[in-house]
Amino acid sequence: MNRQFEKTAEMVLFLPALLSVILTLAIFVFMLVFGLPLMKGGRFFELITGSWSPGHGMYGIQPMIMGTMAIASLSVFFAFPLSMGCASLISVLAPRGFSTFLRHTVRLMTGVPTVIYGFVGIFLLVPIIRELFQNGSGFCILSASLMLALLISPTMILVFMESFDRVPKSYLDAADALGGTPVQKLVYVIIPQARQGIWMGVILSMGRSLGDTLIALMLAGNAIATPGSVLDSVRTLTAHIALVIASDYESLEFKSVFACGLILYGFNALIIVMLRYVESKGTQ
Amino acid sequence: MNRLWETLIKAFSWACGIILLGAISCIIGYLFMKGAGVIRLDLIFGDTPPLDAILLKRQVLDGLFPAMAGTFFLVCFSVFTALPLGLAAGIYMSEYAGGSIRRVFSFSFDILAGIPSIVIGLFGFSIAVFLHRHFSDRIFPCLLISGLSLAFLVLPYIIRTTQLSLETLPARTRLTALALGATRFQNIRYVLVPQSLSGILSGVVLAVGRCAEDTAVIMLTGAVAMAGVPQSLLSSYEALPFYIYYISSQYTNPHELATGYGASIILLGICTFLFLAAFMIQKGLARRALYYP
Amino acid sequence: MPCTTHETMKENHIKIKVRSLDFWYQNRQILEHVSLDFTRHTITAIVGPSGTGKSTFLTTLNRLWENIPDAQMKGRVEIEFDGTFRDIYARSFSLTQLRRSVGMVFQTPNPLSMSIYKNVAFPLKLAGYKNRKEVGNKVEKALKQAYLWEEVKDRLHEKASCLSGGQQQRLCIARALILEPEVLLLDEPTSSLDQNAGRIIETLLLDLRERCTIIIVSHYLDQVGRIADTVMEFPLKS
Amino acid sequence: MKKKFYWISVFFCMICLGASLANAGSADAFNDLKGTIKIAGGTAHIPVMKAAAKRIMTVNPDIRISIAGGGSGVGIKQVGEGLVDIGNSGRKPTDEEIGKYGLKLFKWAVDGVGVIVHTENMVKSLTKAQLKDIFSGKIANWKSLGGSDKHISVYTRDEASGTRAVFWKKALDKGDITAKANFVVSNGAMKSAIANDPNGIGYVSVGHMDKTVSPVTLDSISPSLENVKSGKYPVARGLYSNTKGDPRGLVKVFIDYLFSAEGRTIAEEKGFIPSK
Repeated sequence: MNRQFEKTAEMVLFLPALLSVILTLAIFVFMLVFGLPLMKGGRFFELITGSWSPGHGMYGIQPMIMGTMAIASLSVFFAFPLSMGCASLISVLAPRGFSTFLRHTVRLMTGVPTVIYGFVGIFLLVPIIRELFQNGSGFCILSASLMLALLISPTMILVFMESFDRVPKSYLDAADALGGTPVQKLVYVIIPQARQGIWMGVILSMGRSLGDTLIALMLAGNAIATPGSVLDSVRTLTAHIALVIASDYESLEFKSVFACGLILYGFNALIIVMLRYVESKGTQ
Repeated sequence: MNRLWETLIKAFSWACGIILLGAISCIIGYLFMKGAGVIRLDLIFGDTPPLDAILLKRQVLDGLFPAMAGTFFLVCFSVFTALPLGLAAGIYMSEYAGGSIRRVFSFSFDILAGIPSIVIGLFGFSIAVFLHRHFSDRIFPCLLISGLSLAFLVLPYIIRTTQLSLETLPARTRLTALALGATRFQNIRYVLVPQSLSGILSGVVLAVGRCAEDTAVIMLTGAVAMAGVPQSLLSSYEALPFYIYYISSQYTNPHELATGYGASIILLGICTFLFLAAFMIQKGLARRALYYP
Repeated sequence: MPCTTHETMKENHIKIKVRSLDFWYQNRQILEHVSLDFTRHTITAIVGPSGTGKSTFLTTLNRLWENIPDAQMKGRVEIEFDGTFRDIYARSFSLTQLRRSVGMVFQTPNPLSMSIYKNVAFPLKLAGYKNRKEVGNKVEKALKQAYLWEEVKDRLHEKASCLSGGQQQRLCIARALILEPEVLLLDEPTSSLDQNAGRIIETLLLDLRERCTIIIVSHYLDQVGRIADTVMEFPLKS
Repeated sequence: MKKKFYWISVFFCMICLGASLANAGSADAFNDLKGTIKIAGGTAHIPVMKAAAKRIMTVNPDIRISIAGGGSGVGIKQVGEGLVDIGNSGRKPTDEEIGKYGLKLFKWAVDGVGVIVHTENMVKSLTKAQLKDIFSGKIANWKSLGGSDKHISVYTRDEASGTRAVFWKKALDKGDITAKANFVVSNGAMKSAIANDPNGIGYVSVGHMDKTVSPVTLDSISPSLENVKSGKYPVARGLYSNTKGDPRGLVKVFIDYLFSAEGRTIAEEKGFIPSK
């Protein structure tokens, strides 16, 4: 009887786990099935390289892919040095009190709602960008990536910090014993030792910025054009979903939303695989 | 390395710290500067007496109350849906899963955790359309669909926190009850789960924050500009983050814009409160915060 | 170990028979071909340098090693219950029954974060005892056997963690005794305690010899001299 | 313990949701009625819908009206699919749409679509040809139109928008809209975007125009209510509320309300021309 109960308990715990796995697959399958009409007959290539012009029967999402890439990479480009600086400050350079203060602020920042970054961005950042560059509306790649950089930095800083703190104390003592300054310790000992963590932080943040909807939707202008400069207005895959969801369910336009979903799913899977790869390399 | 370089690196780090602090204080300062003036009771209740509104005797037509109520019901529904599933799956992963099942499941949870919320929203939306077509025409994007989608969104976090809290228990705690003749399940129920409760709870509080904050999912699955306090799981609803998003582009007069700032401050307050609560519950928060997209 | 020759002679007094036991942890062999006998109502001390698999050996007697990842075992362990030797690794043998008949006490005291009373009564709860009065009696008896009753009888419902280290360890012994095990395994039970607390536990063990077969892993040769009837030195030489 | 807490909380939620169902009140045509009306679609309609809904719900708290945007395409599609009770559109549904879903059309106001710029912009009049060149991206600087030397930011709406459909057909003569144009999701959003962007140009429902933006005359005709009413301003359209089949019950009362004296006053207040 006891054994029977144990078996049942295991089953009861197993089913939700299985359900969650099925859910992961179901999301993929849904995107695939709904997006299929656009991709049939080898048109997938056309879809991801073509441009968008529903009036002319063109549903390519290449401009959105480019827009997503541009915003995501630019935001990581901004966030990376910022995060390195802050993480170094917190782990090594700052006096204890300030370091603790900064550490708590960074943690707290991970809890700030995305929509608030977007809201303030519209009324504070966009006019500044518009006045500063005198070119365009201010709703552009630059505005979105700056805000996004601020959004992803806390995550990046926390990962960096954790990997800095994991450097064995004996290494640090060795550097101290040789008369190294804090900066030398940072540059020659900590950063080389924390390489794996730094990679993981960058990849993780890249994933977050690829998947973010609101900042791009609210600040990037949503124009359907392949970007030429950072002051151009662009539309990301995520914003495209949010904007086109409202159209006719039968239309090919609507189906393109699922192609976007599929590509975002793919990006995500790629990010996870990369994370795992970096992680496994580190533990070897 | 000469002195110049050292000074430069130091200066750079300090500059980064100051930029980060400056940026976040700018954002919050700006919000309060613009919105502090409207933080009054009538921001929430309009001209309806607060007690009547809370007891649902009268509708609030020009306050944030319906949006706050919508967010409250949404959070309750999705967390209570995700909690049993997430707990069970987390326990399974930590205590039972082994070998290839463990690898496959864990990979799949990583994927699920990383899926952009808009894609989850899209999934929820298509489920609603699918159900509407094939089952009942009473189903359309609504509180139920949003709640389920948000539950899908936070499910992997609850699984991960549960799993992590259980796995980090020291071996001696793990073996105590077993050595006394506890079965595997008794050990989980009487020792392991109670011991890791604080870790699990702080994860749950973070999940609540995430449900309250998310906009991308609900904008696809049933949040609307005006709906009043939701009457049932099958009705449309208003929500705080969606209201902020909506006002940001569609305000028609300065007063509406000011309520947008007010709503932002309230949402920020709620999220900060939840975050601090989670922090209090468990200090070793860093790891989970990393998986907070 | 040349056990086979004496087997018939000692058969009547033997409680545990271990035969050709091999143990690996993470593909490293810890125990090789161990064959041992343990005599009933005696205290057997296992001594030897650390890393020779003493603690591991204890866990093969109550199958606790099965909860340690990356561990593997081969061999046979038989324990005498009700006059017959039973293979504890046989499929038909209930694991929980085994753990209830073979108690174990660890190096560091590990009371659960609940009250003193609940800690001691915990194994009864696991075994499904419902009668409150019976549980109360058993708790009292176990605490008395562990020399703890007088010290805690007035504060049974306080947290176990406010007891001293030695008291906590005796609490763990009481907890192990409450199901009246026939074998008691102790893994360096005094090594985290001061000398006085250690001495109390030694006396206690000598007393307990009447009730069960005791196997103790110990680092202290003087302690072994004071209490052990038999001494086994690891690593075993075959 | 935890389980108990869980169920208590669920129970509490249910009570809260349930409690709102059991109230009462009364007045006017909505007397003794209760239920829900779901409205979605055209964003030009939203101010009128909101005002009407507020009045109705103040008088009768048992009625729930939910209002969502999305655009005319969404309104037509959702009412056709039965997802909402009333689907608004800022363009006349096509015959195909009417036939496919069996829509009933109620045109309760006339509206125009006018071009707007920032109040500080010196350009106040454009010819149709200039307008087309601006929206197709051929003219990219305000200087050549008599304004300051600033890049023009074009704002447009998505394909589901009825305002866009009307503007594209009647003002741009179905000409191209540049791919570099910024997208906004509603009439309200268009107005606030232009109000904040000194170099912006966009088009919005005449009813939504106010002091925060400047209207631009098109071939010397200003997009005012009078000109729309008299037919002088060419970019005019009706505001429709559509139902699937004949409206019944609460929905019918609501549509009737839009045509009542009170409803017409609301439409006028919000800057539209109520139709008979």
